[in-house]
Amino acid sequence: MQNNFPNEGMSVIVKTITRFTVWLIFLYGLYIVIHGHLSPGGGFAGGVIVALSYVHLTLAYGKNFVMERVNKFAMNSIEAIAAILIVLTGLVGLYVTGYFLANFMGIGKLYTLISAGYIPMLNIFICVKVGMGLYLVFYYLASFKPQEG
Amino acid sequence: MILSQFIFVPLLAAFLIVLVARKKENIAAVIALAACAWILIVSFIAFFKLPAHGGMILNNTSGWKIPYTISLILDNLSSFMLIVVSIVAFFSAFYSIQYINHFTGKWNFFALFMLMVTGMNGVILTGDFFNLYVFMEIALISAYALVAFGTEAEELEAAFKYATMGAITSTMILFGIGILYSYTSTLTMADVGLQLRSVGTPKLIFLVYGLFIAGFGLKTALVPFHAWLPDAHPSAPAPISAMLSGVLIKTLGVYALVRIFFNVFGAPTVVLQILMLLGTLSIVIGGFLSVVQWDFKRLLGFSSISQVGFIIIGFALGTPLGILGGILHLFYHAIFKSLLFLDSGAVEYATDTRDLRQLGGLSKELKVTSATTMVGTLSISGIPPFNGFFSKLIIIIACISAGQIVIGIIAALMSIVTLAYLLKVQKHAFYGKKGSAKVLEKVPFAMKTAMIILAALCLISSAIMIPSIRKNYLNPIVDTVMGKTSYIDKIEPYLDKGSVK
Amino acid sequence: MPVDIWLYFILGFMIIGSIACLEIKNILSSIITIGVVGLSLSLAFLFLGAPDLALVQFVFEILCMVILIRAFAKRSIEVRALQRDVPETIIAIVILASIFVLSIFAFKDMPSFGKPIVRVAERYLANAGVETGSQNIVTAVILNYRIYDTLGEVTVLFTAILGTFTILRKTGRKKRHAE
Amino acid sequence: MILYIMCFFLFLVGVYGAITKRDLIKIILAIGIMGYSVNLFLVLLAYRTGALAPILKKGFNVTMVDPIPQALVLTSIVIELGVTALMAALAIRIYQKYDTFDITKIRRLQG
Repeated sequence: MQNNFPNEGMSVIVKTITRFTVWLIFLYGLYIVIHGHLSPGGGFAGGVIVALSYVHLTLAYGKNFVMERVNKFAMNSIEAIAAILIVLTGLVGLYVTGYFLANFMGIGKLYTLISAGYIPMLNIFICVKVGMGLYLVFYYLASFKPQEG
Repeated sequence: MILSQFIFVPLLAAFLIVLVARKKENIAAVIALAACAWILIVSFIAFFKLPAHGGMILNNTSGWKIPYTISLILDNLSSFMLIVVSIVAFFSAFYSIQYINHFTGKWNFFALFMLMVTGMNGVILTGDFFNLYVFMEIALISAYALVAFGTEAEELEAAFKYATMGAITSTMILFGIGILYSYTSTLTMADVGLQLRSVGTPKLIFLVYGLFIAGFGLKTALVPFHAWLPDAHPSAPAPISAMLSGVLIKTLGVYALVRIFFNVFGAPTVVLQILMLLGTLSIVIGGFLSVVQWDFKRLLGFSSISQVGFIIIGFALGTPLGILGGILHLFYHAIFKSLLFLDSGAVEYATDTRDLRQLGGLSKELKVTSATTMVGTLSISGIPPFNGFFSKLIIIIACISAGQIVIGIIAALMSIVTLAYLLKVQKHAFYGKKGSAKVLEKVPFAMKTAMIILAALCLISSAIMIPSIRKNYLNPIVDTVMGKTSYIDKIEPYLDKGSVK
Repeated sequence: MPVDIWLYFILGFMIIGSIACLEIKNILSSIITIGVVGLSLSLAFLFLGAPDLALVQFVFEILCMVILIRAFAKRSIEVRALQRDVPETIIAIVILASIFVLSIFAFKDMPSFGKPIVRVAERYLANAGVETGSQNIVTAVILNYRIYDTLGEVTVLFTAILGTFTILRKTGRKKRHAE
Repeated sequence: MILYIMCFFLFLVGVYGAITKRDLIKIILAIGIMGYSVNLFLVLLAYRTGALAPILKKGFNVTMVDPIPQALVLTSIVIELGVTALMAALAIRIYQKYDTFDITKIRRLQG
C-alpha cells in the first residue's frame, strides 16, 4: 500500500506490525460473526472487532491514510442500508408467517454452519451496521477540533 | 398485524432519511411528514377497530407466544396515547418544515424526530419490561441529541444535564427490572403480575417501587426530580419542546407509571400516596416558579411541571372521576402546551429573542401568533368553553369528592396562578408597550397553519365532554386504568403455559 | 475454589477500582482505571458462564477506552484543582448510606446466589436447539425469541451515532441574512 | 446475598460519583460504573451452581445457566456504549464552548 502521509501516526515498527495484525483482527471479527450461532459471539461483538481493526489502522497510520481509502459518506449509507435490511427482514417475516420479525427460513441441521434460519443473516447485517457506525463515531470524536466553529 | 406499523413505519422513515436525504434535504421533510400522517391515520383506525376485538389486540413478535417472546399490546389506554402522540407529532413535523430553516442539518433533525416517535410508540405498545426500557432509551437518546440541536453553549449544557439525570435513572429502572426478574423469572408485564399474585408481596418489592418511582418520576419531572426540565425544554427547537412537553414526559413518565403501578402492581396505596404528595408539590412549586420567569419558553417549562402535577394527582386519587380528569388533562395539556410552545417558537423565529423584557406590542405584527397564544392561554388556565376548563374542573371535583379537600383547594388556587403567569406573557409579549425587539421576519405559512389547527383543536376537543361520546370512548379508557390488574386477566389466555418437553 | 470466592475478590477489586477512578486527579489515569474495572467485569462474566458477554464486554471496553482517551486525554492535561463542596458531599454520602442500609433488609428476600428461579428460561434451554436451530442459546434468545429487543438495540445504537454526528456539526444555527 | 449487596454498593458508588463530581468526564465514568454494576447484577441472577455456559454440545446434556439475563446484558452494554458516545460528544462540544470540563465554571443556566 502506498502511504501518502508517512509522517502521521506512530513509528515505522508499529506500522510494519500493524500491516499484519490488522488483517488478523479483521478476519477474527468476521469469524466471530459467521459462527455467531455456534460459538460465543455474534453480530455485536464481531462488528466491534471489525470497527477496532479500522481503529487500529487509524491509530497506527493516522486518519488521513484511512480516509483516503474509505468514504465517510458511503460508510454512512451502508450503515443505513444495513439497518433498513434488518427492518425489511422483519417485514418479510410479517408477510410470510404473519408475525413481525418471525423466522421465515428453514432451520436446517443443528451444529452446522448453514443453519438456524435467519440468524446468520441478521448477524451479518448487525455486524455491518455496528462496525461502520462505531468506526464513524470514533473518527468524529477523535478528530473533532475544538478550534474550529 | 396493525400494531407493528407503529414501529416500522417511523423506523423505516428515519433510516430512509439518513440514506436518501443527506444531499437533498427537502426530501427529509416529505418522508417524515408522510410517516407521521400514516401513523396518525392508523392510530385512529386502531382506536375505532378496538371495540370489535374486545378491547385488546395482542400481536406476538417473532412467531412465539408470550412469555417466550415480546408482544405488542393495544388496549384502550395505549390506543388513546397513540392518538395523542400522533396528533402532536404530525403538527410538530408540519411546523418544523419551515421553522427548521434557521438551523443546519435538516436531515439530522427529521431522522432524530422520527426515532423519537418510534421510541414513544414502542413504549406505549410494549407488553414487556425490558422492551419498555429499550424503547425508552431510544426516545431519550434522540431527545438528548435534539435538545442540543442548536449547539449553543446553554443548549449543550442543558442536554448534558438531561443526559446525566436520564442515564442515572434509566439504570435505576434496569436495576428494578433485574430485581423483579429474580423474583418472577419472567419479563412479560402480565406474567410478572401473575407471579406476584401467587407469591405475595415481599419486602423487596418496596425497593422496586422506590427505584421505579425515582426512574419514571424523573422522566415525568415530578418535583424533587424536576431540575432538568426547565433547562432542557426551552433549549430544544420549538417543535421539539412541543414534543417533549406535550407527549414525551407523558409517555415515558405518566403512561409508564400508570401502566406499571396500576395494571401490574395493582395500585398499591403507598405508591398512590407518594404520587399524590409529589403531584401536589409539583403543582405548587412549578406554578410559583413560573411566575418569576422572564424567558418565554422557560416559563412554559415550569408550567409543564405544574400541569403534569395535575395529571398525576388525578391518577393518584384512584377514583374513576379522578382518573377521567387525569386522562382528559393529559390529552388537553398535550394540545395546548404544544400550541404554546409552537407560539413561543414563532415569536423567537420572528424576533430572535424570547426574553419577555425585550418583547412587547407584538399583537399588531404577529396577528396569528397573538391570537393562537390567547387561545392557548385561555385553555391552560381553564376558562370555559376551552378544553382546560373541563379537565381541571373534573380533577378538582374529584379531589373534593374523594375527601382530599386541601389538595382540591390547592389545585383550584394554583389554576388561578396559571392564569396569572400566562397573562404576564400576554402583557409583556403581545400587548403593552413596544419592546426593544423588532419583528425581523414574517411567520411562514406552515408554522401558522399548524398553530391555527392546534388552536382549533383546543376548542373542538372540548366536544369529548358530550355525554354520548364520553360514554362510548372515554369510559373504556377509565375502566382500563380502574380495572387495575384486570389487565393481567385479559392477557392471561394468551400466555403459553405449556410445560417443557 | 468455588465461584463465589472468586467473585468476592473481583467485586471487591471493582469497588476499589471504581472509587479510585472517581478520586484520582489525573484524567488519563481515571480512564485507564475504569478500563481495568471493565476488564475485570469481563473476567467475572467468564466465571459466571457467560462467554458471550465476556467477549462483548471486552471489545466494547477497549473501544470505549480508545474513544475516551482520544477524545479527552489530550484536552485536559492541565492539573485541575477541583475544590469540592464538603457539605454537599457529606449529605450525598449520608443519603446513599441510608439507602444502602435499608436495601440490605430488602435483599434478604432475594433467591440465594446459585439457586435462581428458572421458569421461562427452562424452555429456552430445553427447546432452543430444536426450535431455532441455533447452538448458542444466547444467540437464539437475542436473535429469535426476543429479536424485537435486538431491533430496538440496533436502533439505540443508530440513534446514538446519529446524535453524535448531530452534536458535532460545525455550526448549529444559520446566520440571518436578511437584516 | 452478599454478592448482591456488594453489587448494589458498586451501584451506589456510581450514583455518588454522578451526583457529586464536578468534572464532566468523571460524570461520564460514574455512569459507566453504574452500568457495570447493573450488568453484573443481572448476570449474577442467572448463575446456577455448577452450571455451564448456555451453548449446546453434541451428545451432552448438562445444566446450563439462565440465558435471558445474558441476552438483556448484551443489549444493555450496547445501550451504555451509545449513551457514553453521545455524552462524550456533548462534553467535547461543551469544552469547545467553555474551555473547561469543570461544571462549577460552566453553569450558565441557573436552577
